[in-house]
Amino acid sequence: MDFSLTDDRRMLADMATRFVREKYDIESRHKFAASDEGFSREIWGEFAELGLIGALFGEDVGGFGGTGFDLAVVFEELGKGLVVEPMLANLVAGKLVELAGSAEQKMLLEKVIGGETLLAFAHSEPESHYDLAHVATGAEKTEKGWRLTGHKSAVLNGDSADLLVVSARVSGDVADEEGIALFLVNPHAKGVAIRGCPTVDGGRVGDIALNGVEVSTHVRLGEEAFATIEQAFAAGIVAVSAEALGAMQVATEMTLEYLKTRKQFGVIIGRFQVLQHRYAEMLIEIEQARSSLINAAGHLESGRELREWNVSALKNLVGRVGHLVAEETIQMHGGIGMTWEYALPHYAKRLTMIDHQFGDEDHHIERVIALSAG
Amino acid sequence: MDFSLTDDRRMLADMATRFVREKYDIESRHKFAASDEGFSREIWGEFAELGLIGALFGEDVGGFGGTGFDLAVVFEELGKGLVVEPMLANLVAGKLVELAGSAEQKMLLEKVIGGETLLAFAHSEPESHYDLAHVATGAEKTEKGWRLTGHKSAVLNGDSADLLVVSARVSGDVADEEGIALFLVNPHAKGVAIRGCPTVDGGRVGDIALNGVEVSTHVRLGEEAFATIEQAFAAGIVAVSAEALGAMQVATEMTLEYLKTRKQFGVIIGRFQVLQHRYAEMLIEIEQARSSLINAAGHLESGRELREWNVSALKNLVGRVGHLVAEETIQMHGGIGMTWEYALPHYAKRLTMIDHQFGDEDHHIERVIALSAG
Amino acid sequence: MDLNYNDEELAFRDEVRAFLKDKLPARIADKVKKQQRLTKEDMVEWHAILNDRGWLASAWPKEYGGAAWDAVQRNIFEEEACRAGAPRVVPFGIGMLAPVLMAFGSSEQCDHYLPRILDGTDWWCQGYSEPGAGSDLASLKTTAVREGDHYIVNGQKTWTTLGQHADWIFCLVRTSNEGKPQQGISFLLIDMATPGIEVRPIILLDGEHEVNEIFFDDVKVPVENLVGEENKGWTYAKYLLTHERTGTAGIGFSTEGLAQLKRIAKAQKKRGRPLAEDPLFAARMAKIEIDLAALRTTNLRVLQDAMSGAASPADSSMMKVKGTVIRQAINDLARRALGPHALPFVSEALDAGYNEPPIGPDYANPVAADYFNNRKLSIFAGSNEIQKNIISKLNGL
Amino acid sequence: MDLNYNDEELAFRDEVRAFLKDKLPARIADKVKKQQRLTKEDMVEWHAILNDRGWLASAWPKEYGGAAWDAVQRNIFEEEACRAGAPRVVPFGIGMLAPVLMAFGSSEQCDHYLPRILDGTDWWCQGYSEPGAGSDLASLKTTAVREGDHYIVNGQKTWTTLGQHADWIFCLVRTSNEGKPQQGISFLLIDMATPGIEVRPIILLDGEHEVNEIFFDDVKVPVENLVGEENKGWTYAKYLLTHERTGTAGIGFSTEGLAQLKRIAKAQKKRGRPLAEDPLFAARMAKIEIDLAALRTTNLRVLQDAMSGAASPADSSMMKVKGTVIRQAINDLARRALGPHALPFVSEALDAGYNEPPIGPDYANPVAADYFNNRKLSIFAGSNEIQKNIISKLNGL
Repeated sequence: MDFSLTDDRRMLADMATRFVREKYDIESRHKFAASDEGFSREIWGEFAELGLIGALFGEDVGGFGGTGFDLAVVFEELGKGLVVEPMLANLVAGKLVELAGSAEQKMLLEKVIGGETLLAFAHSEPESHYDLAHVATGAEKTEKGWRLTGHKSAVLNGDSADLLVVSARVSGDVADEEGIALFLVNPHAKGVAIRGCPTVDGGRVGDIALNGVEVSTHVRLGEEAFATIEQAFAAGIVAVSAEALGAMQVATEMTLEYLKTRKQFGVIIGRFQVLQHRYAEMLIEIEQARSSLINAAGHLESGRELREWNVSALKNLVGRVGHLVAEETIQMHGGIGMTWEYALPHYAKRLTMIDHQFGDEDHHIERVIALSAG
Repeated sequence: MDFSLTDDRRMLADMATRFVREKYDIESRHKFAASDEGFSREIWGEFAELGLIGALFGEDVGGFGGTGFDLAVVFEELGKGLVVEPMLANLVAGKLVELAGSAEQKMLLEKVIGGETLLAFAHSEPESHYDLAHVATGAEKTEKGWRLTGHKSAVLNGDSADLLVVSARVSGDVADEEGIALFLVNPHAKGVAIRGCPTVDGGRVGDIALNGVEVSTHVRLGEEAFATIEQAFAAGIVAVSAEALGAMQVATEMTLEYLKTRKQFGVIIGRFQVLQHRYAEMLIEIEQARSSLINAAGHLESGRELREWNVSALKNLVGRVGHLVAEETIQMHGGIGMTWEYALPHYAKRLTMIDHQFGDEDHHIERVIALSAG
Repeated sequence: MDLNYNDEELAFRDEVRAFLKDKLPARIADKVKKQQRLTKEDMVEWHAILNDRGWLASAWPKEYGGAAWDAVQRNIFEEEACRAGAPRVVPFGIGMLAPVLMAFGSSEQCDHYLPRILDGTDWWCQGYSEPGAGSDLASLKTTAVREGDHYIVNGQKTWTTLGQHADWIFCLVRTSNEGKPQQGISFLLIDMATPGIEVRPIILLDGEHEVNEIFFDDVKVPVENLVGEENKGWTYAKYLLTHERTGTAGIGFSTEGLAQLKRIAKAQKKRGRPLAEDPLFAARMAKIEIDLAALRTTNLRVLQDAMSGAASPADSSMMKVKGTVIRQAINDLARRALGPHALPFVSEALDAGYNEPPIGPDYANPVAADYFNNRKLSIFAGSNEIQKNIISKLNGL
Repeated sequence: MDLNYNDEELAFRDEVRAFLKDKLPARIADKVKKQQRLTKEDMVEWHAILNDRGWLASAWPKEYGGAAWDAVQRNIFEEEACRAGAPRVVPFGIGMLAPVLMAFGSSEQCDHYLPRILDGTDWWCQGYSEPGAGSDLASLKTTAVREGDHYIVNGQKTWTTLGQHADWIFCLVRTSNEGKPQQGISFLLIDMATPGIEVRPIILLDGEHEVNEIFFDDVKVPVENLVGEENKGWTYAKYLLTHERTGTAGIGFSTEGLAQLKRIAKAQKKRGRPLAEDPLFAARMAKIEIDLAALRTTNLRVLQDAMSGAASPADSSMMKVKGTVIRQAINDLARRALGPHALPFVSEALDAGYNEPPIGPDYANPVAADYFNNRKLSIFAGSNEIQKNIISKLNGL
């Protein structure tokens, strides 16, 4: 049992911390978020240079990390800066390639790691809610390959990707785990129509219509894809939960600072016992979230049951704690916590919306129940 | 819209208040609870004389009340004194007779109202949890009547009743709403074996084995019994919720008194803002419980859907608020709130165990959902 | 006890319903139901329609052109108006300034200002809060110094809701530093067109402009714009808090919000079934519905007590706390119900006339933003913490 | 980072498991698993078995006959002991008095008392709390006045756990009224057989006798029973709080409690299916299981920090709060799971040898009483409110 970081990871964390602190003030962040693509290509290039993208993938695909703890370390720091660059989208889509791709397909990851190619995973659909197996988009066999038809919604950074990983059904019913395939699709291909849109927390999503998109046989990633998607989502959950942990820490630190300086009725409001206790309760829950993150990160390379139990436990806990921290830090700030100009509410919004990615707390409590019974 | 009490009910309430205050201090209550039957026959006689039992039933069976607000008024006062006499058991069993009995059977209620005959409703079974329709006890048709076989558990005051109302199945599967019958059974009849037992909150229950108990045809109460049971339970829920409301008020008043007198760190603990806010939150919830009681009491004579929605809403809310008040009033008292000698924890215990009667908060939220969907 | 409206109350409800059906412009109701932005013109239009019927100033006495409704009638109107999708009556002139003028203003002030509120000539806003004086209002610092026939006002107000539309502002200003902080406050009416006033928007966390900062730099205000006596303004401001109880609980908003939530939960699918049938989600919704049904009755009890003079001052604090907790919980569930569709947010789609097809279900766009915006409910109008302080204080703690 | 026990730790765990399997009397484990009452003899017997193995005083250094385990080893032992149904080691002598004696007592005191703790000669209890000094310990009033070679002790202690079995009590007593209240407190060892001591039971809300009041009426205590210096007792008492972190979170108890809860929820039926499959109940259980899994890791992190000296003083407060919240929530769910069977309670059935058939399922009888009894967890040992005060204070609030 050893809970200390390795030297490599400590260095990685320090580097990310420094980058966020020096280059990623909240005004810059808003500027990047408000741009057409919703992030800065320049910053993305620096991420590549610093090796932050490489830290998300294993050595056999040109990365130098990729374990649960690598993701946790990087994304916690990104969360502190509310970074809007498409790290999460590229992590998940890249993982799919890393897990299921052929040797040739995996070559693609070098360009991802180098910052030249952006990926996105077009999976979620209008009626899928958070069900991983829900794929109504159809893949019809043609002579030369496949024809894809369907509608993908709320695809994270789906409007700026150079290449989409698209899930589509080759057999079975709409919610079957079997019969799901993955395809690498050029977003500029005929029949692909993408509408980009901002998200309420400063990100971007794409709404993607696939109208009989013809793709060739060799763009299919692996065979049966459900287990791959589950595993890539597990990585995504560890990452986004680490991001949440970073955001929680900043939000509570800002709140502590506010409690120590803001006066009401002639008294520093941090002297009010009600706020003291509610602050203490947040701290306790954040420690819980950190422990749960450690559990899930440490089991990301374990067998399915152990991995998925810990990953769903984490996402449930982060959903609950994120909600608490978002609402409490705004409330403790009062009016100022409601204003766009102040950084805090943007952390609160991000924390809240993280519960809408990869399944919310209710979705994951159900998974924990199912996995515990199994 | 008028939320004031009628003069009759005001008098009834005042009488019950006075009785509890003058005759029912906590030491007497413990003495009654610790006696063989778990209550005082003498007090019971006085309840009859004062008309408190009569207030539970309609005029056509010799009572002078029986509406939701009559029950609410009486039981709120009983709750303030943690009264252990079998009012609830006789209300529910008596309601069954009032609702389903023949003219001859209803005559029985005169003796109940007069305090001479005690009833209990033997319905719950080891595997029924809170499911009203769960009746595994069988009623087999014989030449002269019926033969009852089964096991009734946790029957409120089932060890002191002069007459039992027993539910048993004449047809259908164990959880069917159809096929349930009610029988008036002499507890001393051959084949009836009753083991009495105290409850953790100062009451008594009976564990009742029915081993081929022969009863005659004319002791059956009405025909199909499910709707009757549901309606009698609705009355029981209004009553026990009013009892809870009474107990909550006493518990919070004791707590307020304690907060105003107990010192720690040289300060009256009521000065601690955390306790102030938690106290305020209790008060708000207790007002909610009172409103919910008014809703359910006011709809006890309405049609099934309106009645049952409001009754289940009430029981859910009282379950939640009772739990809050029980835990918070003990916690705010600290050690003293943990001691037998002090009255408070007995209120907390009763509040907690009320959630175990007629269905707990989860049971009733499910009912609210089902009734809202219908 | 009787839970039902009596015949008279029912007749009134029917009258309100008929009026709303007849007179509420569909265009405006549609915006409200879709949670789109209302323009100043929309609000002014609705005020005029209500005023035509004599219902704009529902609580004012008839002599001033009010409807003189009692608390139960006002409650019925609020419920029906919410259900029909009517905009909320902008409260600053009608509900806040007017009662103060009637109670403490001169007859000249009443005669001048009240008709202009009714006919829409003056749009009022409220100048109470300051950057250093939110929940602790008595510590306000904006000064009004008497110079001849004028006060010279300097300072800054904040959180001024809809101040960008306002012709006039009623302000609490400091006219003396002697005694307790409450004692040196006066109640002043200021024309927003006076030189030296600057309005700066405050953008809220959802990107909306509904509140403002207002700066006063040597603003000259005629002394006849003082309401009541100098240094008595605190009393007048407090009067409002005890005067107006209807609507504290926001029952109408919550009822409509819950109905909308149920529509969303029926439309949203989870594993092919309506989310409304999911046990955990259904339980979350049912709990709120139960709480709201109880609060509706609490509200009616309080109104009845208020009419008979038996209301406790703690009542409105309790209604404020529980009412906002419920409204916020409904917003929270609506957001949760959307799943991944809670993320996309196109601000322009909140304006009527936006013609792009929606991203995601057509009800989705405003939901998350609305959840964030309504976090204000537990902060503004006396934070819920302040309300709990009041409740415990009134219980002797 | 590595979540798993290393080989050494695993070997130790196996050793503990083998020992428990071999040496823990089935009769005692059975009582523990059935939540029956343990007699003094049961506890003494288990202490002797542990002492034979050299494991009774797990944290003591070897020179005093301890096992000198580090925090991780102690944690492993606690987890395994709870799982096996071993009684908790009574902490008053081993875990509370002994560290104080080793740090501040004389070598004569150590040589005399420590072996007698190990071999069971002396059963100790703790005399800290007083009726007016619970969470606010420094306001204690029991006095010890020096008269020649003795102190004369007068006053009253309360909440003295298992004091009815005790041969000795270690007390905080007031020896001076000068300076801050903390400064006049001394740490005194008192033979319970001394004339003038009276022990009165306090019956808790579930009818159990586990705590006591202890009255001191001119009790003569030899001066050599003073530990350390006069008026320094507060320092010694505080030392304990920072000294002992293992077990604050009660992970072992919660783990066993959760396992028992799951057994109950599987056995209890709801509409013919195990209650464990009911969506709402399953969600309640899963939430606790998730929280406990996280707290287990928090606990291990804190232990590791403690071993490397990096622990924050806020850690044990956090563990206390969350640990008790989780234990109480487990008790609460077990009670809920029973449905109507939570009501019957036969106190005599808690004694081994009770032979009547159970009323309801055989696991049901102690459950509700246990829920009520464990409300103490958030009150005793520094109430959770006090712990939150500490946490916020350590964060500069």
